[in-house]
Amino acid sequence: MKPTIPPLLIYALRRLLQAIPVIILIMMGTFLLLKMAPGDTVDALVGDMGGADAAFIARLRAEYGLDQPIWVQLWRYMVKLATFDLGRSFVYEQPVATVLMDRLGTTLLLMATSLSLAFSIGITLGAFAARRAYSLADNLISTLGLIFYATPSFFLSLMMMLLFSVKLGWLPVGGIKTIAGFYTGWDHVVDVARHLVMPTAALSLIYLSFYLRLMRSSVMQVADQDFVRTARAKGAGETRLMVHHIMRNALLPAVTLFGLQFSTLLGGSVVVETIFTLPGLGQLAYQSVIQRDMNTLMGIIFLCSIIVILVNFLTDLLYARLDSRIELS
Amino acid sequence: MTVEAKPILEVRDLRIALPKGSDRPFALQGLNLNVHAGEIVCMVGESGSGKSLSAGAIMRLLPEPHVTVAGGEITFEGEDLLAKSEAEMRKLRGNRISMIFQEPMTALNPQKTVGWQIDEVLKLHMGAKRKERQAHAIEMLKRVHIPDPESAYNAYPHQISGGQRQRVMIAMALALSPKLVIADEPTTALDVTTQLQILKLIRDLQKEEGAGVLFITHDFGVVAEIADHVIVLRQGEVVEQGPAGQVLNDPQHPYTQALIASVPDLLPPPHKPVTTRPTVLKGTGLRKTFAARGGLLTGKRKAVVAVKDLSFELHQGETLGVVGESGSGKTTVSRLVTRLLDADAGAVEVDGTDLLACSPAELRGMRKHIQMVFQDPMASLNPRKRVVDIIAQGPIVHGEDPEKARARARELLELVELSPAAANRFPHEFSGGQRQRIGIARALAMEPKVIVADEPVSALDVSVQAQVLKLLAELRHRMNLSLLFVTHDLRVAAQLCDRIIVMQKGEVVEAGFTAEVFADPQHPYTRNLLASIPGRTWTPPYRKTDAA
Amino acid sequence: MTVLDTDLRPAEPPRYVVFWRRYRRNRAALLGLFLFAIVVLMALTAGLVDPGDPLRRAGQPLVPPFVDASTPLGTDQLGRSILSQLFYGARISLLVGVLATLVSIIIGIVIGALAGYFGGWVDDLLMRVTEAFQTIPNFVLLLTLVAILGSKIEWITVAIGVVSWTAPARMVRAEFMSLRNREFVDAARNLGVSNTSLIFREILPNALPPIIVYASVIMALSILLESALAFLGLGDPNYASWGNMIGQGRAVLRTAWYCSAIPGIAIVLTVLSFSLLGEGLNDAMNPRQKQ
Amino acid sequence: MKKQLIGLGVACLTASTALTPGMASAQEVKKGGTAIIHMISEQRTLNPALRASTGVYNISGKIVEPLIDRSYDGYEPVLATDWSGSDDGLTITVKLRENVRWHDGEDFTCDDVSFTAMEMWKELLNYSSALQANLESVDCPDPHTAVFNYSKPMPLDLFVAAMPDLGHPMPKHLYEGTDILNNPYNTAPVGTGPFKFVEYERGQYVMAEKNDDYWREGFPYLDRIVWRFIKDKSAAAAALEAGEVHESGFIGVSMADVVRLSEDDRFDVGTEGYENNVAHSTVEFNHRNPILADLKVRQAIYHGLDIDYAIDTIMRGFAAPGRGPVPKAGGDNYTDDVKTYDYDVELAKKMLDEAGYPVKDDGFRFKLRHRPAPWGEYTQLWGEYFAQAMREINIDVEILTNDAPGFLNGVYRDHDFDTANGWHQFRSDPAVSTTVWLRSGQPEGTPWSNQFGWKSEEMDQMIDDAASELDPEARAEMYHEIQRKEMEEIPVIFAIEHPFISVTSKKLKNHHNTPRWNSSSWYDLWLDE
Repeated sequence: MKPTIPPLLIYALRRLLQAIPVIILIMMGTFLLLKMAPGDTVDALVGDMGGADAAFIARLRAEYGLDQPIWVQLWRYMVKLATFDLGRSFVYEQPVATVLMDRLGTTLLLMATSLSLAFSIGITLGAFAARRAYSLADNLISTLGLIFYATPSFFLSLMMMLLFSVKLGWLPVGGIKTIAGFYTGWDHVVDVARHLVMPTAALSLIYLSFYLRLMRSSVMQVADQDFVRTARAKGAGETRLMVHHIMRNALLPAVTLFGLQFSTLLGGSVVVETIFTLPGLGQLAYQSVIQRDMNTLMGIIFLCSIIVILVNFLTDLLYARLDSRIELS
Repeated sequence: MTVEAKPILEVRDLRIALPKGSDRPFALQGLNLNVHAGEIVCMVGESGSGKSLSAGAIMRLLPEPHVTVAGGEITFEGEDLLAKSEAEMRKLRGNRISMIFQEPMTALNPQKTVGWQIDEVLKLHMGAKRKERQAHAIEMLKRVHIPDPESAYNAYPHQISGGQRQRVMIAMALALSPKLVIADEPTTALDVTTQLQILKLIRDLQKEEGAGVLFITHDFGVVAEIADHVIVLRQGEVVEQGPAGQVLNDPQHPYTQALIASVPDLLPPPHKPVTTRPTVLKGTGLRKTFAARGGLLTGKRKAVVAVKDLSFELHQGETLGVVGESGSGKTTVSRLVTRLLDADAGAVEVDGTDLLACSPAELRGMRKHIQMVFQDPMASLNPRKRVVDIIAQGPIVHGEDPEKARARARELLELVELSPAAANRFPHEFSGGQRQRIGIARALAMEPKVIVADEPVSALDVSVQAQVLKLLAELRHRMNLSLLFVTHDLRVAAQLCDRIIVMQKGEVVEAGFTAEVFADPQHPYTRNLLASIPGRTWTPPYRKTDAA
Repeated sequence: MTVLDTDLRPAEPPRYVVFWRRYRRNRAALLGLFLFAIVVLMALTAGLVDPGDPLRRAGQPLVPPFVDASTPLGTDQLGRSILSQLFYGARISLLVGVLATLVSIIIGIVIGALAGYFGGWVDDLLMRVTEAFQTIPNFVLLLTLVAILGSKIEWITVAIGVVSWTAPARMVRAEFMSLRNREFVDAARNLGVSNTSLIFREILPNALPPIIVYASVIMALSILLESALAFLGLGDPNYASWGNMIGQGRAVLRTAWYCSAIPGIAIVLTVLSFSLLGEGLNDAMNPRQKQ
Repeated sequence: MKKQLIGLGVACLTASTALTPGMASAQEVKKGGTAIIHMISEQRTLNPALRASTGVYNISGKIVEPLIDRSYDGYEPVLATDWSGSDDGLTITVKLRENVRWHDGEDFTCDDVSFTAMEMWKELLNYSSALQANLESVDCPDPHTAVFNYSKPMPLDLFVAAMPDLGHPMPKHLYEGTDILNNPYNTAPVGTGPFKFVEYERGQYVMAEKNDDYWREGFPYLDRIVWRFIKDKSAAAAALEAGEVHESGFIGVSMADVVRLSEDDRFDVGTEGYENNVAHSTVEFNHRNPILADLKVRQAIYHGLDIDYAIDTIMRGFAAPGRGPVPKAGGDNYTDDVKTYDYDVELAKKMLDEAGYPVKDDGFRFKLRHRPAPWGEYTQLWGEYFAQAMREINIDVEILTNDAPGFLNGVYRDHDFDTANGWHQFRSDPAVSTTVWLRSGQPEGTPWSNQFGWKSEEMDQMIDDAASELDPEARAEMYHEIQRKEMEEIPVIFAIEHPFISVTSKKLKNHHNTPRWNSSSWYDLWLDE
């Protein structure tokens, strides 16, 4: 007999195999798409420098390999990618992997805090509103949710910055840490946290409203189901119903959404990172588009695909853990 | 009736108000009933009669504030339930009054183990230690005859069968020896053989415990099987009540009489010489295996054999019944024969042409010869289309002039006894029986050689069922139709079919003339099936109405 | 005696009446409808409010609201009337919202319908493509598309549609997968109806209600996306749009708050109206969810 | 207020008369502290010998010093102490400062100058590579003398004028034998300046600290300088107000905030310190379009532009109308004796009628596809103003917006435009980067050069002659002629000349005291905190 492989591993391998064509599709698509854009990174560079002469421009283009036919460039890129070599960033003149790793921490921190805040608060408020459906509290929460949803994040960011930084002076305007503050240990943590308050709020509110609304309808739907009636007929009180019977079932759609939202969040962080000068991947992506920094943008998208696929894998596992109907082996 | 002891439950003049804009102001108008210890009271009625809401009122679990008790009294062991606070009610529920629901799949929390859910009742009301409670729960599982109670204790609801789930519900309901058990259609979703076992179980346990049972059902067969006392409800009003024997065999109210008369009896028609007529539909060596899609972690699951080597012949003007329980493959047969599913092997000849060998274009042409009537009158009509278009669609697809097709559709509506004025309505404006008539009209519009009817009456109330069956019988006679009739209901099969095929797990276990099979079943499975028909010993007294 | 099964119930009022009755039960949805009507009205009457070019110089730059009668809501940095830009901006916002939504829904329906109806390898292939689109952060893709196509309003609209189709595609696919096995589809197939007709005539109309409800979400998101683009300076300057107004107005946010606050509020209210509208539609089209 | 500012702006343009604001002579100098400077964008490199850009100098100017810098009193020796040219213009001899050490302790010598000049200035540095095209070699007769040998005459004036921007020596010992473009020191520069490079966090900041071994005794005053990258102008203004940033240069906040902060007594707001960095707002024509090839049409368009209004609304008064390719900051090379075009809508319409473009049924004469440069708020508003103004004289304008590469490609390579607007930055001398706007024969795809399809052999000749003229006075007169000719023919409208604007916290002292202050070394800057 074959040695038994843990089912989790088989599952992970199977998912990996499914993910590879998607990633290849994404990478080739993005490459060709970017090549359709007018101008290249040398144009952007020359624009940044305030001009250059023709020979200089031609030499740079050859240096970056941009004088080759597109198919040659694509082939070279994909071959390198196959060995996980993301190439060098034209703009940062560093290996793309280094550039990305510099930014990844900030972005992950921002996304993790935003998503977990949005998730936990949204779910709590949504469940609360659902249990008091159509009451004053519900209306208040639902209205708040709608306003969070309808307010553009950049508008919110500017308003918060005006209030909390300029008028009240409570929070720093931007950045990830106090530069030349040289904080260490706990002070550093507090410092970073203070810098993240506003960006996190600006980024999470719209997602908070998503979870709030989803959870509200999900709880109301589950509360109508037969097994809740059964529990009631057993003499269970409202708290018990909520904790043991409704929440776990109502959480399932929210968990699914969690996985799907990860990449949207990265897009949403472009604007917020730009306003708050956070050195994250969102801003980097935007800059890379504008500067036609092919390798960096491709690297971001590659990294993002991997993160998204990983997050989806983890949410699936979480889902399977939460939903006993899905068998683990 | 004599009053020997004080009843456990007394309901006096109970009235339940429906929200504004409903079709009637009260769901229940003046319900009176008593349940004594050791007695099973059956509340019978068709859908919309208010029987489930009365159970909700007793448990104080009505969907307030939309539906409320408008008046009356509910007294349980001398206490006024309507006056109790929610906290007091919570102490009663599951403890002294308990309830068994209809759908055992949805009535159990899918995310908790069976043991946890039984334990919840004990935790809420018993106050014993965990070990004790677990022992008690396992003991209860044993009492409801669940094989291997220890492992069932740790199983999730989806891991056990439907019948076992209902046993778990019963174990849960009886765990604390309640004085009153309310059972709301507890066997409706179950196969006939399982149904009989569950009914027996309820009866036995109730005898042991001496509890009073309020049993809600729509099925007179079940009533005959289990009831001591019967209450007949119609549109929220009690039309008749009395001891079971009296109501079943000598109903006084015309409604009761009509209902009872609608119950098909188990006397098959005398067999006609159908086998000598020409064959219109012939199935040979049909086989279908479902390769189930991959599970989350496992990749592939075991393939399920739905139909294994099935052969049959249907003659001109004959009705051939395909009978079996769920999972027997009978529905797959109806889909294979119409090629809505592609068979893995075999042939289906309609008038000598093999349907399964047709090209897509030929198939579309062939389709008009073999039409189908579906099970679910709700799902089988496109909700976004007008009735006339639904009926005329087939002929139009096959090249008929649209105007002519619509005119013909109106005629067909009359043929199925619906007013042609209904032609421009949408399906949701019709009752279930009417929709099934529309479905029949749609099939007839194609003037098919064969009609395949897949459980056409199983979703209907018994009185409506009788009327639709009558219509089918008449049409068959008038138009010389050949019917392949798929059903799980042996009573219905007995009434309509000339010959039957009995299926079990994809295989034919017995085939023959209906009367012969019923009179002398050869296969043990057939015997078991026939023996499980609820109320099989009871023959409805008279057939005053005009059911076939 | 029992009621004869063949007696018809009294005829129901026409569908739109039933629809309206259900819709108006939700007061918030009525508010949404009211707001939406105002936006539509603004779009329609823009030509009446200001028959000229909303981008022309209408007065001194940076006049505050309620000061000059000829520019009731004030002027921006280039002396353009905020009121007329607001009215003409309603046109652009609605146009972007509606057309981008149409684009995304149409792509979503085609892909979702094919994947859901046929299943198998078609489904696998289309779902891989959908996943690929879903994996790329949509705003980054949008920025890339705008970089390629330029900031013409037509292209912005198409680009927004192109980055928003995955959710409707998945929804349509799920609806199709559940509907394709419904008996009425089998019934129609059994009548000899072709695949194309089955997809578009039988299944699609039944799959539409949740999509229509979701369209209100896409519409709201489209307007937010357009304004975010304009905020980054990638809007189309040939048209007055609310996003452009905010994008330019934020430079003078501290001294002339009204330049960005007025269009900002317009965006909030419009997005709010779409989402309330969506809830009302949901209540009216899926009545079983209520109660 | 506004009028005052205009006065201030214009006054400062005449460099020598400007007083140094924030003069600290009365105050005791405080040593130490960290100055935090706002940067709106991030450059790819910090090596000023590879990239000629104010964005690079703004940071690297504190770390790497040029041979010669500019002060309000003229050219000031930095790493060079003296310079002279031969009569034939073929050699220029530069004396180098002694006892100067690189931050890593090595001595600064002529070898460094020679290496940098030949390997970077001539080969890799934008603009410089054209300027130094005729540089044959740099000889080192002794470690502190550098002799530049040219194959064609190089005017000493031009050489000196170019040196502050294009004359930064880099340490040979760190670059020799390496791939210069990918040398890690390009983003971690080693120089001789008052501050030493510490770290560069991409997207966040660059930090430099005091060089204790600086050759100017007792300098610098500051302990540290941090450059913070803040892309969003509103956020930058907020950071200034919150005290998180001390200075924002190159119009790093929106014009509305410039005006607002100028009324805030915590800040000095002004145009001082940019006299060497003046820019023109341009309107560029595509002469391949026959309508625009017609001089009358171009003149009519010029008459249709209300330059004063644009200065008032867009630049809030911090600018002056342009008078041809050389700005006032051009010194002797500048003249205002040129033809001008007043704002006159009726005249403009009349000229267009005469040119044969009457108003058609749709209310317009013709349509122009206009590309505004995406260099932020200012150029975009200019583009929209242009469209607004053109519609007044019945010319329909469609604005095509793209990001930077799209714009540069669309205008300078594909020539897919009718009109465009953007910036031209003046770099001390017209020969460095200005005459390429007028000289024909520029290779296709070179941004900020004559890609307009305009060719005048007369102009080409004038430009070539001026470039090799050695006599300063004759040279100046030749540039005056070029300006006059340009204003006659208007191949490009140099519509507005504007300096940049800084917002500076009053805590900073000795700021903006040189004509290219943001690019200078800040050895005497101090912080009153």
